[in-house]
Amino acid sequence: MKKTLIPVALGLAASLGLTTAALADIRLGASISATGPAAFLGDPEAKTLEILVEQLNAAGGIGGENIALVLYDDAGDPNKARTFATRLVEDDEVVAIIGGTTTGTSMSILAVAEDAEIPFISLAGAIDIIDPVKRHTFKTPHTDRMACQKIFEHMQGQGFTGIGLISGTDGFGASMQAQCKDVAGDFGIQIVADETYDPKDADMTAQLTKIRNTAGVQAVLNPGFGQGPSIVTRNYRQLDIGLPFYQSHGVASDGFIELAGADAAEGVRLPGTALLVADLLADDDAQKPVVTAYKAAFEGKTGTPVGTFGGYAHDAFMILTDAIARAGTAEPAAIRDAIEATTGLAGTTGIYSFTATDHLGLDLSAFRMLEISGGKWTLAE
Amino acid sequence: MSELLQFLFSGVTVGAVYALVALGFTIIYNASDVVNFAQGEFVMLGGMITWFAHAAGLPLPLAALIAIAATAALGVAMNKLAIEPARGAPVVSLIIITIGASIFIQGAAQLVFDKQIHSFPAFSGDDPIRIGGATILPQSLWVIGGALATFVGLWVFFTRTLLGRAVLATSNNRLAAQLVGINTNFVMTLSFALSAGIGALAGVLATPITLTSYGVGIGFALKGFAGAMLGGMGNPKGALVGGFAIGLIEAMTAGYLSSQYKDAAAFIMILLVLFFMPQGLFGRKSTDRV
Amino acid sequence: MTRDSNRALLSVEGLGISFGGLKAVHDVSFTVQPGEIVSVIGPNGAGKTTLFNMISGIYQPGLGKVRLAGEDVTGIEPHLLAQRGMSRTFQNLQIFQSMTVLENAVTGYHLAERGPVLADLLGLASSRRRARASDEGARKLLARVGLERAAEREAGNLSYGSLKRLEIARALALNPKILLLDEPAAGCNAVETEEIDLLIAEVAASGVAILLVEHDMKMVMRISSHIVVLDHGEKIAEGEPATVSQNPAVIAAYLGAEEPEAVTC
Amino acid sequence: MKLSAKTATLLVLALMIAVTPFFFPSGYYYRVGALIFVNGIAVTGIVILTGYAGQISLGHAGFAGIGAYACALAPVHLGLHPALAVVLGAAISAVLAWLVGRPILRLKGYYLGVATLGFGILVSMVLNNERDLTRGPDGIDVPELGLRAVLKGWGLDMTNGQFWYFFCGLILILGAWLALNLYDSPTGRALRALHGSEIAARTVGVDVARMKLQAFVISAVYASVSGSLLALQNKFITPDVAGFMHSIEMVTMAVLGGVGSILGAILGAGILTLLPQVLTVFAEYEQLVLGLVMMLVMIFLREGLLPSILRRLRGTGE
Repeated sequence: MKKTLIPVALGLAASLGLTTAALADIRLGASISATGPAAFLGDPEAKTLEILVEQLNAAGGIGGENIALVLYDDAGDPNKARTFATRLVEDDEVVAIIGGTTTGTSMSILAVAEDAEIPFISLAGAIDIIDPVKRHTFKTPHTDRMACQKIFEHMQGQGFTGIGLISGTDGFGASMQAQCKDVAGDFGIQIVADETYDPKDADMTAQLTKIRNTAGVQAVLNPGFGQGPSIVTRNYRQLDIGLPFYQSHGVASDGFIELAGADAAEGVRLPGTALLVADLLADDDAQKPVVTAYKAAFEGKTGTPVGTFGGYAHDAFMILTDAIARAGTAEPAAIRDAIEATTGLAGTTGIYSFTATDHLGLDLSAFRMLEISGGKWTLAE
Repeated sequence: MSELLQFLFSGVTVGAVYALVALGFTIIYNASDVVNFAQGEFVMLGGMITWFAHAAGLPLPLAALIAIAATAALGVAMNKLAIEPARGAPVVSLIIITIGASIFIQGAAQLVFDKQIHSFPAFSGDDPIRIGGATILPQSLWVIGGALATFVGLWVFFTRTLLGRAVLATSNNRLAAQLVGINTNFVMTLSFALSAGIGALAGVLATPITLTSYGVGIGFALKGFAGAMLGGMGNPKGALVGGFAIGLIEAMTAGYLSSQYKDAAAFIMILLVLFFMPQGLFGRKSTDRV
Repeated sequence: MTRDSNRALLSVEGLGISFGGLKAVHDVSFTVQPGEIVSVIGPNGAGKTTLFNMISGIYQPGLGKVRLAGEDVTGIEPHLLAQRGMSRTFQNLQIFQSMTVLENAVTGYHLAERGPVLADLLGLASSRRRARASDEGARKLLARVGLERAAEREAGNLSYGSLKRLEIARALALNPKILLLDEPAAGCNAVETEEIDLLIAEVAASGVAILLVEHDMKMVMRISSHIVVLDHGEKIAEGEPATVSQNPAVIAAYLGAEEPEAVTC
Repeated sequence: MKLSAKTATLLVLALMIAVTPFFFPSGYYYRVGALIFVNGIAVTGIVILTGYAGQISLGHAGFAGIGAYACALAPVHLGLHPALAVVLGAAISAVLAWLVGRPILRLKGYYLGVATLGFGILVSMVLNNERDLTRGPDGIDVPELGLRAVLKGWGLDMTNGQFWYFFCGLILILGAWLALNLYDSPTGRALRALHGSEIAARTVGVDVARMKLQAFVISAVYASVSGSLLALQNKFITPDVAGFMHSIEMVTMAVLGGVGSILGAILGAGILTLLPQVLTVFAEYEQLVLGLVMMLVMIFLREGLLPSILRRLRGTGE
């Protein structure tokens, strides 16, 4: 009885995708939202990881060992993300996990990784992921809070004290909305109009009209990602609001200029990363080589412009492989310690230095305030 | 005043898109009693194919025409392959078949095209037209005009042409229509082609405003479905009114109440209307013969 | 007039309804007494089924009253009428297609077997006992209409005539005071019709009032104790079979209309 | 002795749950199993609503959302034990289903579809927008149920995955048992009768509005419990649990496997839960395959997988 059933079970196991990579490889796992509502972010992240693994293996891997990447698409569903994280840990036996395109999926993976004591590098924005610090969890993007701080710092410099906020109701927009409202007071800024839109909405002129007619609005901020900010930007020009207009790092990609139209996007400011202004960087800028190399690799391979989000995946992979190389072993515990010991590692987003109390490793200086001018990114500082 | 006008413009623009989708729902429902949840995918295809063809170097009008024709052909294929073989299946099964078709088309679109967001130029430029302190984009006029023209076209078709009357006869009583010699299979084919074509047209007209990507269909389908049900499923007048009503409710709620709950306002309105008029605003009252 | 309106179980008073301005039934009155078989006849489209639907609460009457055992029950929900002892069959069969024949008959015991839903969910003994009791009753009823051997078959697979009898069994399961039968013999052959004849007579003999719509004139004349004739939604005659059949208005109505078609299979 | 359908179904379920773990190559399979059972519970509720009573809901995920968030919020704000939070969530779902169901269950077919859809969207909107309470779209942590620790104290030591597998399996069996009891009970018969013909059901005395409402409330409780178990198991929940796609998923699972049969519906839950796991190798084609499976099953096996297959095996196919 049992003898006949075992092959069946094994067959089932094989069909469930028991991976085929050789065991000698260093096995890394990733759960990314390559489809679903966050595909706009997850798709370049997944492609970035695939490109980097290929590059690294072609260059001889780490210490002669190849990297085997097990990549799953969680479609932005936190429940699926948890299942895939469990699978990566229990079934694929990976030594580290990259992923969690969204905050929701990151929080799901985080719980599994912490339980299994496997290092995990998240690609999502919320501060909750690394605050309070969790032993095995790190992240590469700036927190939403920092993005708000960077924007408000600039606004404060311009002498604005009252602003209008219009954010998407998706996780990214809602988190930015909450964080910005939280820190605005620190910069002497008051949010006098607070509107939202659904990420699938087609027209936001009603909300923008309301903001325009609110007394005391000196500038408008629109945190969001996907098509929403492009439509908001177009509507903003349509209504001829004329006030300074800020976007968030959620749209830091050439695609945004293209979708919103260079005319409508003219003068839009946002906190971006070195990636968008690779050619404007000083030659002695520590980020210049890594940014240029990634841009060339990604754009050469996919034919689409690089964006901040693919950059997060790039940095996560770089931090992880750097840590494995320094640890000299592919033991999860050793990798974790090596990640925490990372100092001065230049990525596309900024220069990372982790400590036992800081699992983000970036400060505000990594953000660069950019302004769109003539359909191109320029430095606003 | 200018504020109200601006909200009206916003509501009418969005409402026109919903109305076009709702009209598509209505045509297929009349011919086959099926509510086609893949209707939103036709809108997506209209936008995506136009973008793709335009990006490949074709002039915009030609690209749009190709998109509409290709989507209409897909509508016919869907009818032949998925709807006709399932005739007589219960409502839940039909819902799942059309949602299955919707997922399938999405999956195919992300493979054939990509997962990025796209757009193409507006037909008459991006300079807003100013009226009474409010502004409207020329493309909005295209969308509104498209919805009205489609409605009038359908009305003339259904009431003034023999073929249109044959469609109406089929929707009233399929068997009787067959008995008087109407080719009901052809009527079905025609309805799916028409409905898919109208959906694609909505996509072509709206994309310069709304942008498009492989996943936009389900949003349009939900709002269009809601519009069609609000107006009363099966009645083109209801679809037009329902679509515009939902667009306006959303814009007014966003403008005067809370933008967070504007979608809620639309659905609460639907629940209220259905509570008092279980067949929607213009729906036919159906009585079971016993 | 030997009929005593004080004994009326069902009394219909000036009942009327319009559909889109068209008067489908207008000012119809009559009574049915316990143990009596009253037939409503008339040409196609005379409004017989509409009348039935108003009496049984499926349509809201526009005008008039329906009294059951003296109580005004005009336009109340069918399930409340069922509680008050009214039960009916349908011209267009209303069979529970995917249930077995037995289960169909069992539904007629709903009022007798229903209980707290929690008991049903938990499968308590009380719930099972109630269900078993109606199973037994239903089997007896099926035997009475000659369907006992089809009990476990899916109802959708039965012949038209069998389904007609199944509907009668289901209606009888309510143990009604008044039974409304809408063309019980339609689609049945001569033998089956006769069986239904006997069954109806037997039920009436047990004291149940019966209101019948039927196209088979021979059957109507044979079993009715009283006949109401409708034409164009109005009552044009009423009385004992012999007198009604001689009534010139009735003859004119039938001759003016198409042949009174008796659907047989 | 002939096995009754009820006993047979429960036996098959119990055997599957007890025996398959012997063949699990890794702990991950417990997780997939537990998810199948959680979905199976929701789907059993759909069987009662749609399979028995013939009513459609495109908004049942709303109740799952209530169950899930009750487990996230009640322990923190009311100091309730998570297990009691499950009960509280079920009670809120039941009351809400009763309030919402009364007006909307008068609607038929697609109209009922759009009304339930609206309800589901409203719930998910509240969960997304009321950040102060729910923490919005990024999700919220859910406290530990704590039962595993108690069992450990009794000498029953299980991994987290194993615990949830057997715990959800047990609840599924309980849910299936209740639904099977209902099937041939007076209430179940009345529900199936109104499914077949509402008018005939009314004339035999079935209070159709009340019966539909009962089915709606019961199925809402199933959905709520399913949402609670998901939240407790994941220890984290986002408003996605109440989303439109989750509602559709529930109905699809039930109808695909066979909405007229408990075992069939659970099979449907199994297939649709496994599908994305099996298709990871062809992740690009996942949607394509899912859409195709939905269409093909509904066209060629109208009653759903299990009933259609059983019918063919018995040779009574028509």
